[in-house]
Amino acid sequence: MGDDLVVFDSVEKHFGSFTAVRSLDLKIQSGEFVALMGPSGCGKTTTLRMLAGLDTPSAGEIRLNGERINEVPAHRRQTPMVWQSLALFPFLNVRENVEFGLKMLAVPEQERRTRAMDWLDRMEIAQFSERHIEQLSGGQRQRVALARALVTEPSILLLDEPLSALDANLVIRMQGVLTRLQRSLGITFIYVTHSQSEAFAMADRVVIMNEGEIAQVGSSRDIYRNPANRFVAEFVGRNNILNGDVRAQPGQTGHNQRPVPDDCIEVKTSAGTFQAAFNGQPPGNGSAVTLVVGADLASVTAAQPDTSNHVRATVISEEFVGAVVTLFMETDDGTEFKVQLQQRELDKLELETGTGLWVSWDVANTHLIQA
Amino acid sequence: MHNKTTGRFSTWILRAYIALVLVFVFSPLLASMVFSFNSDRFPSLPLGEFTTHWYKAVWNNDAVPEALRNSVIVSLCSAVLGTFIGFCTAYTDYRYQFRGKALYLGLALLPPTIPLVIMGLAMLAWLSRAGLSGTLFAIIIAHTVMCAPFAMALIRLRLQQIDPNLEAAAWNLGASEWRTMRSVIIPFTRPSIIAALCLTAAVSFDEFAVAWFVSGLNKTVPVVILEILQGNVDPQINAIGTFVFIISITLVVITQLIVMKQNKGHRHGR
Amino acid sequence: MPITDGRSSRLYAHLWRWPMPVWQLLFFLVPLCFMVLMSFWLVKNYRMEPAFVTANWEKMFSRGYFWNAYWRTLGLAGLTTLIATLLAFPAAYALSFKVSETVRRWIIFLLIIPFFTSFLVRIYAWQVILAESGVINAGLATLGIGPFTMLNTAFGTIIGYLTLTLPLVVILQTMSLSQVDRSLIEAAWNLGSSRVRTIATVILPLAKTGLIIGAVFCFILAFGDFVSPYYLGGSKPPTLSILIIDTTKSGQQWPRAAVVAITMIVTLLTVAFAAVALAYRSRVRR
Amino acid sequence: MKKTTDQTTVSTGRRGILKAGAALGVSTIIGAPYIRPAHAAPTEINMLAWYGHGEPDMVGAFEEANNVKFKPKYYAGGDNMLALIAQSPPGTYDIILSDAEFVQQLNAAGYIEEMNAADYPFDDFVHSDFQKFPGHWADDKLWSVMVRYGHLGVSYNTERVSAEEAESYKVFWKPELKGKVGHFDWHLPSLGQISLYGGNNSPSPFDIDEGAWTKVQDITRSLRPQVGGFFDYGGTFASLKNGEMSAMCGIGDWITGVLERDGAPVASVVPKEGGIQFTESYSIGKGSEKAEIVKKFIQYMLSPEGQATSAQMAAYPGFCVTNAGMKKLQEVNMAEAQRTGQVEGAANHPVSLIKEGRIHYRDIPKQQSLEDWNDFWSEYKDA
Repeated sequence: MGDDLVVFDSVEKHFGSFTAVRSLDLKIQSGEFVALMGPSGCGKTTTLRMLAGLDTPSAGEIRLNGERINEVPAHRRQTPMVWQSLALFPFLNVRENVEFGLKMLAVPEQERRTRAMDWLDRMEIAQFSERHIEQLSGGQRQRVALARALVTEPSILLLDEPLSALDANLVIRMQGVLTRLQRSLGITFIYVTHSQSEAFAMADRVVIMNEGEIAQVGSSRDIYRNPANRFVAEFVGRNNILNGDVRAQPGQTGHNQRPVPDDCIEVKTSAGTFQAAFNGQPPGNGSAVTLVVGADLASVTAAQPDTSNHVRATVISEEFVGAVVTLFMETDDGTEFKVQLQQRELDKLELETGTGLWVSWDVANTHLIQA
Repeated sequence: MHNKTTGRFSTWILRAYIALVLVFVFSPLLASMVFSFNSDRFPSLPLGEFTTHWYKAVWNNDAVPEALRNSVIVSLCSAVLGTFIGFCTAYTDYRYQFRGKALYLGLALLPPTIPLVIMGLAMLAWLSRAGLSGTLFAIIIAHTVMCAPFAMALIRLRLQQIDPNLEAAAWNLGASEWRTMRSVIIPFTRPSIIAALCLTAAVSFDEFAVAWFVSGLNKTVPVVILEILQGNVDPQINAIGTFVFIISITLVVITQLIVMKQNKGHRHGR
Repeated sequence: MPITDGRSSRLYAHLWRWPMPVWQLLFFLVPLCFMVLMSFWLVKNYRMEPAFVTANWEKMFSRGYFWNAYWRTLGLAGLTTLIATLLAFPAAYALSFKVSETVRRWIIFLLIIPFFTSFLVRIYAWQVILAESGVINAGLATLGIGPFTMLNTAFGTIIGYLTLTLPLVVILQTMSLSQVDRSLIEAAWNLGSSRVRTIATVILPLAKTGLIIGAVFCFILAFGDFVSPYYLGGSKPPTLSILIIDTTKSGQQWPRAAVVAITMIVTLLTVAFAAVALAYRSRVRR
Repeated sequence: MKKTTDQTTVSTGRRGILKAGAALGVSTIIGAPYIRPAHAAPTEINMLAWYGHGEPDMVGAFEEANNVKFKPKYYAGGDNMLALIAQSPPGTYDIILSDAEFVQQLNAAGYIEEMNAADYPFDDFVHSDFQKFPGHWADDKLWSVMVRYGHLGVSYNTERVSAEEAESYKVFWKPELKGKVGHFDWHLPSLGQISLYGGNNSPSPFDIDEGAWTKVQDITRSLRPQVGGFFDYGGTFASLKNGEMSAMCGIGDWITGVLERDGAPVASVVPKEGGIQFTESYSIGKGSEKAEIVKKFIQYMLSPEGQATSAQMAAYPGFCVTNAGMKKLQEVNMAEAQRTGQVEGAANHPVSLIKEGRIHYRDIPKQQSLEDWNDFWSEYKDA
């Protein structure tokens, strides 16, 4: 595959007895916006740092443009990075910061200045070119950091949680800036974050990591709707997760004395027995499985619904974000359910805390994870 | 209400106490300045007449310009060497982890705990074996040993404030380690380097015990002062002292201004 | 073609790592070790001869004046440390909690100034101030008091030690006190603790490490100073540092001076380590 | 001079000007000696001496006349002097002023060069003893030449101690002087005086048997409660002048003489028990490359001018050793000559005092080792 810009081939990284990254295989193509996501300590930053040459792999090979770069020192890699702390040089002004990379490439002074000013212009901060870093706001600094990294026209840009220090509104604006930038430049962005909203909003492909290994690679939709394992399902926010074991195969008689439909199996959990669709070979009776139901795919009604998957639950609290409401509910056995619905739907229910309601969801929307 | 008045009263008492401490600290300094213009050879109250005689005596004292020249050479050299060594140590401590680092830092910071008389004794014993005693070089060596820990402490404090990613950011942008040292670490620590140079120069300029032991015939200003004190005590000491004070205080003021600027920059950065 | 950076990187690291150990080894550790070696040498006809005899140790350790000087120096330095710590504390407390930050910075600047003036000149000035016909007694005489003998006494010595140490102790204490979280102090007041109790139960334990470090520096400086006991104490009776100088002056008895010096270093390091351990232990307990 | 100017003109380019500017800048920073104009840099002569011998009042005229420059290192006490030489590389000191009793040791250790007796005016010496002073000659070879001397006795504050009281060392034990008696911090003169007080004057206070030595130690210890301090040269000076000390053991006119000139109420006498003589002699340092000019300097110090200068030395006075010197002193400063008894028929004429047997040359202990005395002194100080 000539199109693979970056290849991680069985890469491992140990710090003493601690394994930060184990047996990592990952290919990233030119022009892709890839997000590396996971909880802290999952190895995402180490992966990025190995690519930048700031950490050396303990085993395996990293290839850039098809060439092994394990031994290439950081300063010869042309893999500029935007840092969480931004790491702007406090003793240089804005323009000098941007010029730094060009200076290291021995670009003549005049050209350096022109190119730096071009980029400052592009990032809409040209008027601050002679200011000191400490005189800029957080968002402006962010733009300086981007300009500084991009001014050398690299084929790849590494971003290490660059937005984590900004306030919420600014984050949304900067997400737009980054996406547009990546589309217009057509270069590869590798973006490390622990925030799924950032990853899902921007990335073409999301890599979820856990304990040094890749848990799942896929598009935002894939990961959200079809988590490959329980870790991903839990990590990716608003999912209802039910553990249980298979009790009936297609055609067999289910718990409500009716036969289980053809493409379904029946699973008994502590909250009740539910049906779930499956692909390919169904897991045998008695095997442990996990059911995942997106909070936005479940609904609540006052009357008992007619569907096969429903359960009685009590409202514990509500959370409002704009017109979307999340109800936090609990069944008699203590299983927690989250249901997202529109404000206007909620108004119809006229509920108060402690109200009992029916939670239901389609069999087709019940994602099955085999253990 | 009652509590508040007693509080204010105690605040004033405490402020007055600070003033008292300052009086204790500054009375010998002021006294020596006043006596440097006083005609009495063994000054007392009431003061004698105003005179610049002692300054003239210093001016005509051949030992003083030569000692001053020695002092300047010694303090410049030991400041530069001490600051260089201090910088290396501070940077190593900031950047690298290695086995025996505690021992390494212990060695770096040990000299100030050894009394100067003992340093002088050990230095003279050793340097005279090495054939170096009595040379300016001997004083420079000894003072560098004493100065390096102070420089190390100052520069290490500044490195404490550095963004830990700053070096990596420079490598990332194509700067080699050497280049990064030149264009990132040194510019960043420059205020502390200048402060360390001034501080160590001042420390060396005023040091007398070790210099007295190892200097032989090449005396520095404080050694001349000590010899006047041991010999024909006269208020020339005050005149020299006032003069040395002015030189030293210039260095201190520069240091202080730089450090204040450094702090200010740091606070803005936050 | 990838280039191995390992070599230049190692060279780079070593360049920064080695200057200090090399210099300190050659010109600090070796001289100190040589001094230890020298303490076993002989002196014949005013010349030192390499040998391995314990005579110098036996001689010094069997002399009453050595041990007297030892305990006296220890006592004087300890007393000075106590006095300096007690004298400095109210000032440091006031600087930390009773003045504005600008004032504090200025006063600390003022306290730094003495370090850059000749200690010898200040001691000479004290001679003039403390002498029987000096400034203080002349002032007191107008009130019909005195004269008091202050020069050539232990009082004079301690004044000299304090001249050397007090500013440093105030600075170190202030640095440590001003780092104490004010909200803790306010909380203590809020809970009805009196000022004095707040100092004793809240501030002191929090600032303990800094107070101990200040005391250690004070002890080290006072223990090793020879100028104060000589020029203000009349070297009567002598301290260990004066003993060292006397011993080197008289008959080239360097090996014996080395014995005194080594005893001093061992004492200082013991005191310093004990104090640091104390400071550290209290911090852990917290 | 002309030539220099031409050369300067030739070399004046941008570089030359820069260099000159730098040189000027450096010399301004570094201090005056380098901007001194004209003639060749003076020859430096390293001198090891008691305080004051290398000061301008003593060597200025000679320096001027011979284009030399003295670089002095000062010591206090013979043991201190020996220690300083031992620590320095051989050949460091060109000229050494030593106390006479230590010349022997200097010679034994090989620190000094042989001298030629014909170079110096021994015939004119005021006392025959001085021509062949003990230790200065070995195997008929000359190693050191005496240049000045002085007498040590009771030094006291004339407002607090009467002249009659000062006639005996006993005054040191006077109850009113408790805490007011100082010691010059060197064992030889102080213990010598106390030895004299203990009656050891025959043959010398320094030649005493063990019994006498024990007695001297006991007497000395009994003085300890009276003692207010142990002082170096500077401290002795200051404490007598500012009134801290009312009497001083181990010194003489060499300290009080200076203070008297300065108007202080102090004086020194040779008490009835006798006094000690300090004797200062010049030697040429072993391996000195400047032996010729050093010889010339010693000759100058023994010339009438040199002797008169020495007698009036600012740091501390010393008697003339030549008759011509004494005459010259009377010419230039009769008052000082009279004050010190260096006029014919004076009651306190130094040579008469010696001849009357009231003066004993200071010496190193004959029957004990120097270390014994030294050790006792340390113990005494500590008491």
